[in-house]
Amino acid sequence: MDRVVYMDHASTTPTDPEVVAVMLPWMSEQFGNPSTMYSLGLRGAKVVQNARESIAHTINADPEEIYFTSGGTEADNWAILGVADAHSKKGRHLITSTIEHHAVLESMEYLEKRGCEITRVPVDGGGLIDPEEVRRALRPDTVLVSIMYANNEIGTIEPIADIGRITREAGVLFHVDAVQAAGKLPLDVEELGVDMLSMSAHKFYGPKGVGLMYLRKRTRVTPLLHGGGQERGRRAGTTNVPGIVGMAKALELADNRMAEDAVREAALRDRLWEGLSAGIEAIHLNGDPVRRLPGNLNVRLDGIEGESMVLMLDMEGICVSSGSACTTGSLEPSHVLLAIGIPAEHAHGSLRATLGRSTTTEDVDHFIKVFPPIVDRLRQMSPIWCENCVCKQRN
Amino acid sequence: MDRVVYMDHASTTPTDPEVVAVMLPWMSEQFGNPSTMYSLGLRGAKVVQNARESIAHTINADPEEIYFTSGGTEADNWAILGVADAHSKKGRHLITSTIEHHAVLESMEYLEKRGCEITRVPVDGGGLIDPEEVRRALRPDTVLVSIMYANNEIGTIEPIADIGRITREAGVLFHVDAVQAAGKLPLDVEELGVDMLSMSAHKFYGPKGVGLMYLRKRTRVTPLLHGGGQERGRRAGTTNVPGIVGMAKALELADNRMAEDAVREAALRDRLWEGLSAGIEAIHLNGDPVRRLPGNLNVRLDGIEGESMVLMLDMEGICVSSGSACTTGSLEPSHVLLAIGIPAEHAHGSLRATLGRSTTTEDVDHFIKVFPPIVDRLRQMSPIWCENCVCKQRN
Amino acid sequence: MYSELVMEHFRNPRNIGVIENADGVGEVGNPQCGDMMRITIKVKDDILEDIKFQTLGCGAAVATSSMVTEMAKGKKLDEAMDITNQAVAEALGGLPPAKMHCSNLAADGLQAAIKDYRARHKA
Amino acid sequence: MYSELVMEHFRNPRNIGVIENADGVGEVGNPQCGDMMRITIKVKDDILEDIKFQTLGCGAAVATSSMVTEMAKGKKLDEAMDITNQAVAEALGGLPPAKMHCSNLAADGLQAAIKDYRARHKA
Ligand SMILES: Cc1ncc(COP(=O)(O)O)c(C=O)c1O
Ligand SMILES: Cc1ncc(COP(=O)(O)O)c(C=O)c1O
Repeated sequence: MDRVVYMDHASTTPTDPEVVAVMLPWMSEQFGNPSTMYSLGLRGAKVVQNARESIAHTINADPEEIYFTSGGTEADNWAILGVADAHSKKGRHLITSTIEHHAVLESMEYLEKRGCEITRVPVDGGGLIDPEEVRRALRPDTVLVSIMYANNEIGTIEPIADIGRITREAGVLFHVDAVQAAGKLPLDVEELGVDMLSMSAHKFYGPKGVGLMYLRKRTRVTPLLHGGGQERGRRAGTTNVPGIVGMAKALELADNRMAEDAVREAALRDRLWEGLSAGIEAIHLNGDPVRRLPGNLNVRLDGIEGESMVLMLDMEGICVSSGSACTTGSLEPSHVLLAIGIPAEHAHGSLRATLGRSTTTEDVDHFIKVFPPIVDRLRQMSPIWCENCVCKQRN
Repeated sequence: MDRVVYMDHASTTPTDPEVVAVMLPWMSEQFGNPSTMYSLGLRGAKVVQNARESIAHTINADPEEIYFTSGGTEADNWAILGVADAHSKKGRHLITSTIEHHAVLESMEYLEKRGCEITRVPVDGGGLIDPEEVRRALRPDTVLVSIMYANNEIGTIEPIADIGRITREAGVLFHVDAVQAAGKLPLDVEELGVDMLSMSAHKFYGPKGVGLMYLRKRTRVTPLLHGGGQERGRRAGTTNVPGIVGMAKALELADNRMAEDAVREAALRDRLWEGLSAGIEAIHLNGDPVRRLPGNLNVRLDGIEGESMVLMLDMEGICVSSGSACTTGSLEPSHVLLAIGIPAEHAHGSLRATLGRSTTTEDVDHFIKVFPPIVDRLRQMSPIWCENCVCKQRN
Repeated sequence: MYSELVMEHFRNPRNIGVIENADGVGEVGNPQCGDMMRITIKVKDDILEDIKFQTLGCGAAVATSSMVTEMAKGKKLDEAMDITNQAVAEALGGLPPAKMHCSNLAADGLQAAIKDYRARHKA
Repeated sequence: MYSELVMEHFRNPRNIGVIENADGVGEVGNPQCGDMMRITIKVKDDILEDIKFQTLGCGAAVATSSMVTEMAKGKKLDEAMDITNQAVAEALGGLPPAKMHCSNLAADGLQAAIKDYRARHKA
């Protein structure tokens, strides 16, 4: 089986060859450290500044509001731990949702164990947050609201601008995990009313190991990485010039083709869903049918377990995920699926296909063709799925 | 001036083309996320595991004791903040030296502001730490000793194995910042008796934005980056496969040619020092004349300031540094030079040349040729240097 | 992540199905945990003449189920009772650490089936 | 990091040196801070006829010294007194933020020299 049908773009994406091409000169030739005073280093400083300006322009921010990090996880951790530390005199209450990425949820838990109070606002059956829930959760001692722009599992797009209006009115800092949204949805930090925003380059065809935090001017936040004075003293560590150059290029490319990609991916995603739901019984859509990322499909299948589907699809060259990629190895059902009200046994039977730039109609049709027999096979060997037995009614 | 004579290898190094070559396949083609279950991702997991084994073998550790990070700064921060947090019940006293890198010193200061007590053991005039000073600084509530293997400014190599015996005897955890030593000095975590050790790939001809922490089995340390379960739950963030593959290759290459490089670089460094001290008056060596990294030369020149030398040498195509790279922009004199007893005015007049693989005899001779006239010129315009005036005696 | 042998058993599981009028039935795990297995056995002269399984679960769950049926088939009941989850994992060349516990229930399922048989045939 | 104009002044500083028998001398900064400057002036009819500098310091320190001598030469003392460090930095097309304060003393040096001249010639 040589054909590879990659449908796990929410997990990571291939680095665009055009992105690799702009990175290469900064690796072995123009390798100077931007924190130095000689031309070789200053050229690195210049290209990093250009990257900063290009990214800032894309999200309607000032270049000095862009801070480069090692990825989305670092940016999320920094925003949450940094604000909690810098504003601990004001209060120790933070607000988030039940469907955030682990990078946010685990940072919140870390704080909770150290005496902070965390309110996790619930979501509806499609994964949508009601901005009024955020308003109700606000307290005089609230120092941060952290809500994701788009969910990594079910693709639900949250009403960030509405929440931004509420936090701004209340004078509370607002962090947005835009790791899944970046490169897919328009990001305008003014329109969204956010104070902090995280991105990770490898999610939009950029390199792994680099990301950024947008940090609104005059926002107080304690550094997460202490050391050299890089990033205006707020994020230490030798500047990853090739990574930053690659990320800026990747965001530029994504921004240019955003609308086009969205239409194409949504059409393919809908074709996939129609094909699968026509060919398979007892298959259900997870998440909001409309307010979701264009390439995201998340389904559950009665009577089977996710990993076995993933393994069998892999034998057909199809790459999909049975939940959040980083929780593989854990046997916990996805917290996102539980949060939208899906029972554990169905959460275990869920599958996420996330389409991307490389996805073709042939890919989708291949999936539609090979998946039903796999489902049949797994259901045949399932003790909770049998054509005639009582247990079927249970499901 | 087209010739470039790069003599700032302590700041960063070019990524070896062989290293770039092994990274490339993992960027756009084999780009799968190692935390997934399909073959594309599992191939990434496998190559990361191979990298882990190769690195572990080089430093005489177990593969499960290697944790990948975004660089030396993250590893240093993690070791210090993570141990302080995990062992706060035992005590809140930490020991370090006065000449550590900012990544260590600033982490210590962060803790100090939050109620920890920090002892900074002094160094001698060459930058050497006396292990007995560490022993004397130990207290029942000491939770960590963090000492660098080799200094980034003056290249002094510290008696790590001796300190390791002392910390082990006392049952205190020992962290070593080996960022400057990795790839240049043999590292055997057993012989050195260390519990934690930091490296940064770009210092040994590997890529920027990736590093590692060696963490001895059963060492309790709170994560610095919370989130997905990567690195066995201890360091979250999507695995930087190309970076890790590149780092492992770079360490392997460095390890293979270590002895050879050391002899060559030391000879060139000595030639440089002899040439400069023969051609320039009032030039002095900073740091230990013997126990120092092979490629490191650090000198001070009466009556002139460092940056102006750096800028003038850059006009001749020579890249050197006037102090620790990451403190450029700061006007503070180097804390390392102050710690070895050099007065501020002479610290400002110091210059670091760090030789590396690319350095040739011609490079060294070019330096020896162009530097004296620069020194003359700067001294001529210096208000504290004049052939006949009284101020000369002051210096 | 999985060894070749585990994947081989996952791809071509042995002894899938349900024995009609089985002499014993064992059920372990539950769908909430994502892993569940039903083992049916046919016993003749204190020997496991036939054994079949149905499994809902991950690769490890399927492979261990398949492996335990292979290991047990033809064995005396007492011998079969001695098969441990650990032994099944070893026969498969090991399992990933995360899968050692939750998805390694096959021997428990077999033991449950034998106990069921013994309970039914105690008289 | 530095603008082209700053680098041009650094590479080719104007009016380097010491005026013998100067009418006024100004010294600012100190070697401990890594930045020090000495300005000597020659005054005729209340006009800065000549001005020279010596500077120990970074690129910004040298360039601002050079620039201030250019700006002041030929000016009336009162006019020269009005030259600010800010104005020098602007004339150079700006300085990096970190250098705005410590390495931007040239106007102070000039003022010190003029004050020295006035003190000496008060009588
Ligand atoms: C919504 C969201 N936030 C944060 C992250 C963390 O990003 P990274 O793994 O690149 O650090 C991810 C992806 O893993 C994500 O999908
Ligand atoms: C001794 C030492 N420790 C730590 C670091 C930090 O490493 P990095 O900048 O790669 O994070 C450096 C280099 O900058 C260093 O020289």
